[in-house]
Amino acid sequence: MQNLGIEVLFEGSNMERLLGGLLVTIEISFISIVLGTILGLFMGLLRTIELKFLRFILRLYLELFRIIPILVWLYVVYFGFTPLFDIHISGEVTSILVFSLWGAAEIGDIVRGALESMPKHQMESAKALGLSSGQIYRYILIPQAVRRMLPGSINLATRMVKTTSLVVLIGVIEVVKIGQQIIELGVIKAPSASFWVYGFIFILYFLVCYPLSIISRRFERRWQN
Amino acid sequence: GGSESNGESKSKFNSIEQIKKNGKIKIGVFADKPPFGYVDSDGKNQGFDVYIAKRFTKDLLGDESKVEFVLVDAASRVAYLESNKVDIIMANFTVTDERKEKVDFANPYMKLSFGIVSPDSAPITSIDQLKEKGQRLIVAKGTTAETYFTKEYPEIELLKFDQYTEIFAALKDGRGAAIANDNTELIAWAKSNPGFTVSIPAFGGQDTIAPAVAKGNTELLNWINTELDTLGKEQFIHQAYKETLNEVYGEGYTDELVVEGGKLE
Amino acid sequence: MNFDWEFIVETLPLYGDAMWLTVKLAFWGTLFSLVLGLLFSVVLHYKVPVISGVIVAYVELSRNTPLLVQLFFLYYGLPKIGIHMSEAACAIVGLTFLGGSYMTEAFRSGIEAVSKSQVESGLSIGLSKVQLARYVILPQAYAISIPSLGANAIFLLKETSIVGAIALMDLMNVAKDLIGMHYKTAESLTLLVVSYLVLILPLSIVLSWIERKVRYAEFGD
Amino acid sequence: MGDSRELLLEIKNLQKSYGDRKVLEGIDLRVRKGEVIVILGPSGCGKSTFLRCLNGLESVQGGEIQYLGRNLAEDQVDWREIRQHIGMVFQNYDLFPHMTVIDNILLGPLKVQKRDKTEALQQAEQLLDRVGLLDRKDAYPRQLSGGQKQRIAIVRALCMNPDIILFDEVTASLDPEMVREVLDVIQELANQGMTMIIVTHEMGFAKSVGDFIVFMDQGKICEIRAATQFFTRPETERAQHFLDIFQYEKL
Amino acid sequence: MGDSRELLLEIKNLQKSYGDRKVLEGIDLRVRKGEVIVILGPSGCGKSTFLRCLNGLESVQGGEIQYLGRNLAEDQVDWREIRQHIGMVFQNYDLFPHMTVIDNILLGPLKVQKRDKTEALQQAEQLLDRVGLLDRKDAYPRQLSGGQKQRIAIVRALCMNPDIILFDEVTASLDPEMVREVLDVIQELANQGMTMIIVTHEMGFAKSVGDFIVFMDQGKICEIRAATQFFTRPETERAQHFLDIFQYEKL
Ligand SMILES: Nc1ncnc2c1ncn2[C@@H]1O[C@H](COP(=O)(O)OP(=O)(O)OP(=O)(O)O)[C@@H](O)[C@H]1O
Ligand SMILES: Nc1ncnc2c1ncn2[C@@H]1O[C@H](COP(=O)(O)OP(=O)(O)OP(=O)(O)O)[C@@H](O)[C@H]1O
Ligand SMILES: [Mg+2]
Ligand SMILES: [Mg+2]
Repeated sequence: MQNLGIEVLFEGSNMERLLGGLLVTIEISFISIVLGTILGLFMGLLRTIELKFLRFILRLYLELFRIIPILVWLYVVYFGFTPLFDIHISGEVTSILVFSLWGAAEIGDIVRGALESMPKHQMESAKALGLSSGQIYRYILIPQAVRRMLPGSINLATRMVKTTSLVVLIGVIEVVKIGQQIIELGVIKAPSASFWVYGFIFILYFLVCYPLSIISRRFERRWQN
Repeated sequence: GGSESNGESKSKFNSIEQIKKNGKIKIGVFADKPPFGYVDSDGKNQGFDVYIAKRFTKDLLGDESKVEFVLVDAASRVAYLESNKVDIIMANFTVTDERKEKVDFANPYMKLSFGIVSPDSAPITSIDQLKEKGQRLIVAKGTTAETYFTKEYPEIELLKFDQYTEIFAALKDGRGAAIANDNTELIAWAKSNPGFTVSIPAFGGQDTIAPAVAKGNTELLNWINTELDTLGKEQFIHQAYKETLNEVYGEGYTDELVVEGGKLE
Repeated sequence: MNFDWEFIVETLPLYGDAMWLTVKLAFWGTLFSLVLGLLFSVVLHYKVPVISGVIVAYVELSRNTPLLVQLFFLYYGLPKIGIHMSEAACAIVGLTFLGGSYMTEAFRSGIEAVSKSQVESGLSIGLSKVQLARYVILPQAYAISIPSLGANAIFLLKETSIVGAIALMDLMNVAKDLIGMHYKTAESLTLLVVSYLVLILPLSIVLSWIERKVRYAEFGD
Repeated sequence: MGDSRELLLEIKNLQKSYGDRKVLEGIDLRVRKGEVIVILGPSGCGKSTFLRCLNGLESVQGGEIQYLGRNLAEDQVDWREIRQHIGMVFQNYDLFPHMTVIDNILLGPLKVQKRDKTEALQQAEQLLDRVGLLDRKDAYPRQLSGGQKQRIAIVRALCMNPDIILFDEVTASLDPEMVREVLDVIQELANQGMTMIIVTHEMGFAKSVGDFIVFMDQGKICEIRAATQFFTRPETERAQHFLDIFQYEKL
Repeated sequence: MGDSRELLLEIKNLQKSYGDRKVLEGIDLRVRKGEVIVILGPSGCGKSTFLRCLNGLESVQGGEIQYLGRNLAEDQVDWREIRQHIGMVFQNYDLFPHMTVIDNILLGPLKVQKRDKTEALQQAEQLLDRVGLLDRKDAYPRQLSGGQKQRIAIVRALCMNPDIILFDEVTASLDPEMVREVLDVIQELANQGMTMIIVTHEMGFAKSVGDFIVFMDQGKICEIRAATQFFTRPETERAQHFLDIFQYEKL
């Protein structure tokens, strides 16, 4: 190993391509988070309704995502849905679908948690002022719940970004896949390419996720005071 | 056979008319199997399969840029066809009976058999060597080589990867004693990787490689067969060999690999 | 959809082996993570200079990168600088690298949840620092941490679904392999999902039972 | 009880259970305009539950709550409307933490009573001034001491212009000085003729502010007497026993 | 102060700051064997901080704490040893929730003092009996009421056979009946000659249990007087003002 091999990162359009791959990762996470949040808000509100059957269904939905690994879900949807339901979806759409549904389940749980963690007497003193249920949600519960939700939601976003690394395994061309292509081409010229490329991707992920973690912790701390 | 599709699966593939209407055809190729299918450092698809696929596109849609290459891995090639994620698979797809049950193969454009590549420092010259304890044979998941060894030599321990990138990296890192795969693949790789030799060049009979379409897509299948016939007249596959494979294999292998006009001699 | 039951019966032993491998990897990964977590959390709690900083950096790095990339780096990257590990070793090291940080956080929040007044009333009856940790802080921290430790164990078990990427024949990889060889997509995926349910569902039920017990009963019976 | 004043609230044979457990077993009480009624009794005897029933926070299993010609113990009561007339202040100074003091106070008048903003603001400021907290009107609850929060909670209830205010141990989690500043506010309300029902454990305050003392035990009213009489010569032994708890001189 | 009794603790010019903020500014106090000293004063005046300094829970910036010929304000004090002689009970009944009552009590005697198990157990049971909780000895803290927990906490401190016990608002978070049962225990200790320093907000109790009242304000001692004199005729205006807070009759 005369040369370090790190040059492989800067050869041709390699750096550009890797960053482009990262963008795919970020795009998939972003769309999923937005869709998941919208769905999840509804789901969270539904989960506070005292209806045994509804609660059971929504709980089951959440547990299915908690018990079965996301990678398995990606596979099931990607390869299983077509023969079953006769629909054709690409790897990207599969990932967005799976991540959004997963996000909805988790956000739903965060919303429920936030609403239920609201001290009971907040609700009562709002009632004692004569506010209607709708007004209590609008002025008292939801504004406070949103604050409580923030750290958990951002945390979930971090997890989603990390989990998007799996979409390479269902053929989506994102940062890891592009890394593999670069390694393959560089085999002769840069035998140690895999060390540098995977190391670099490792750092890329860190650079995306770490700021999110920090923000989430900020909110958490602020909320505690 | 239109009778077996029973109408219910009619939407499982695109008709030629549909493809023309869309103005693009989706062809599944490898991204990591030079010189047959790979992505160059500018991110463009290149290779023998790709070269032919582009020509198909040009003849079908009038412009070779109307192809959308879908990068597939070996194990999921059938699934890509079944779920209509591609119209044609041209990812060095070896024709086997099992696969014939799931997809429809057109006529071949290439032939090959299995080979084994191993490091010069510890060459594997007979399959029996692999039966020894602690010797692992590296294969790619979903390849004919995997099926062959699983069936014929269940006692050999296999180390299975999704990607071609990974099997070669694994051999280099000393994770297994040898790689078993299509010999074409291995010859190409060994040429550019000093220290490794194709120590068993051919075994397991001769196989062919052909474009595949979704089960029942007779229309597209027929079109491909006609196209191959036409291309045969201008010796197009030979040209493809010259453009993409020559550099790796040299002239010497032309007759070993090329199938012209869709017909074996 | 016609199920090929014969195929299912034939491949069942493969899933059995894979499940066993999954369990083994998760077991060692969790065990080592627990050891790391306990060690690191105590170091963090006592704010040992330098080492604490290193641990904090490790925790951040581990929590903010995906396991898949960690594994690829360990498996394909490290040999290039002369570090070779077997597939299983890579998987366990990867799981430990990931799980260690989660367990550290779990233990640490357990320790922090023991109130200051508990510590003070321990001090006021003359307990030494070691006695305080042994009789007052750790027993409570441990009980408080149990739910998150359990959740982490399940998390690690689920994360093993990725080790197929480095050629280990875990559940995920077996299913994928069978699909690739026999094209029995529906059967293989069904077996895959069922295997994970069989593996994780009981664990998750036991965990939520423990969690409820800890939350509502606090201590004792 | 003085008969001269208008009868505001009449409770007859009120029954309340949680599941099988009877918590209130036949409460009878009449509250006239301007009266200050203090409820005393050991922990768990049902004082809070009683107040909560009057405010519709708990459902009732039997009896009547007559208020302005309506029976609040019946099912189809519009509690939202009633609660504008019967205010309540709780132990845990339940201001809404995400709103400023003035927003807390104005929420009811503006959103529930749909009153004019300028007019409501004017009243709120006047009331804040009366409890000495006008300068804190843009503060958030977390920036206030416990006693200040509790005074704001009282202003919030007052600003709805209720007929009656219920106070449930509003000083239980406060330091003595703060207890005093809150109780001073309540005392002033009493002097101005506000009708109030007060649950408290501050005997001195109960004696000084109450017109009548209602002594409860185990879900029943044992004794209703004028405050001055109750503290010097309670009728029942239980009440005497209860009062003894607060007499350290007898040790 | 009575000079006849042995001097146990002598605090001279004690100084304590948190950062720049002076919290105790020169406290002087002598505690003789068998004396009960009650510390009164407004919130934040430094009462808790003072007790915590005596127990080594806070470091001290100046002055002396003379105890048995040693100066506890110096650096190399072995607080573990001292704490066996100076016990402390806190506001939030801090029993260890994962241990039974008896294990809570025996932890100190067995692990710190390394006493014989039978002997320690015998003493613990005797003390439990005295506070009327012998039958609860195998219960866990969460199965006890606040008042019971606090009585156990006192037993836990007593079972170390300390020379002095410090009480910091031990009844502040209790209901009145429970306040009484805890204070009764402390009163009994006083009658038996235990040396104690008590911080409380219960004026009646302070008057009845204290030999001397120490009135603090803003980190200083304003007044030390015999309990009976303090409540009838406090010397300083500040003390008078403080006492007024508890007088509702004057409203
Ligand atoms: N939600 C509930 N479910 C069941 N029982 C309850 C509930 N709320 C209160 N109780 C019981 O009802 C009884 C009366 O409670 P309540 O809170 O009215 O007493 P209280 O007189 O206000 O006591 P305190 O002085 O401690 O506040 C108690 O025995 C209590 O345990
Ligand atoms: N850890 C700390 N850091 C900074 N300041 C503190 C700290 N603990 C207490 N103080 C301050 O020291 C002063 C004295 O506090 P202390 O708790 O001793 O008062 P106290 O007399 O016990 O009051 P209370 O009656 O409310 O218990 C207060 O002004 C308080 O804000
Ligand atoms: Mg109550
Ligand atoms: Mg204090």
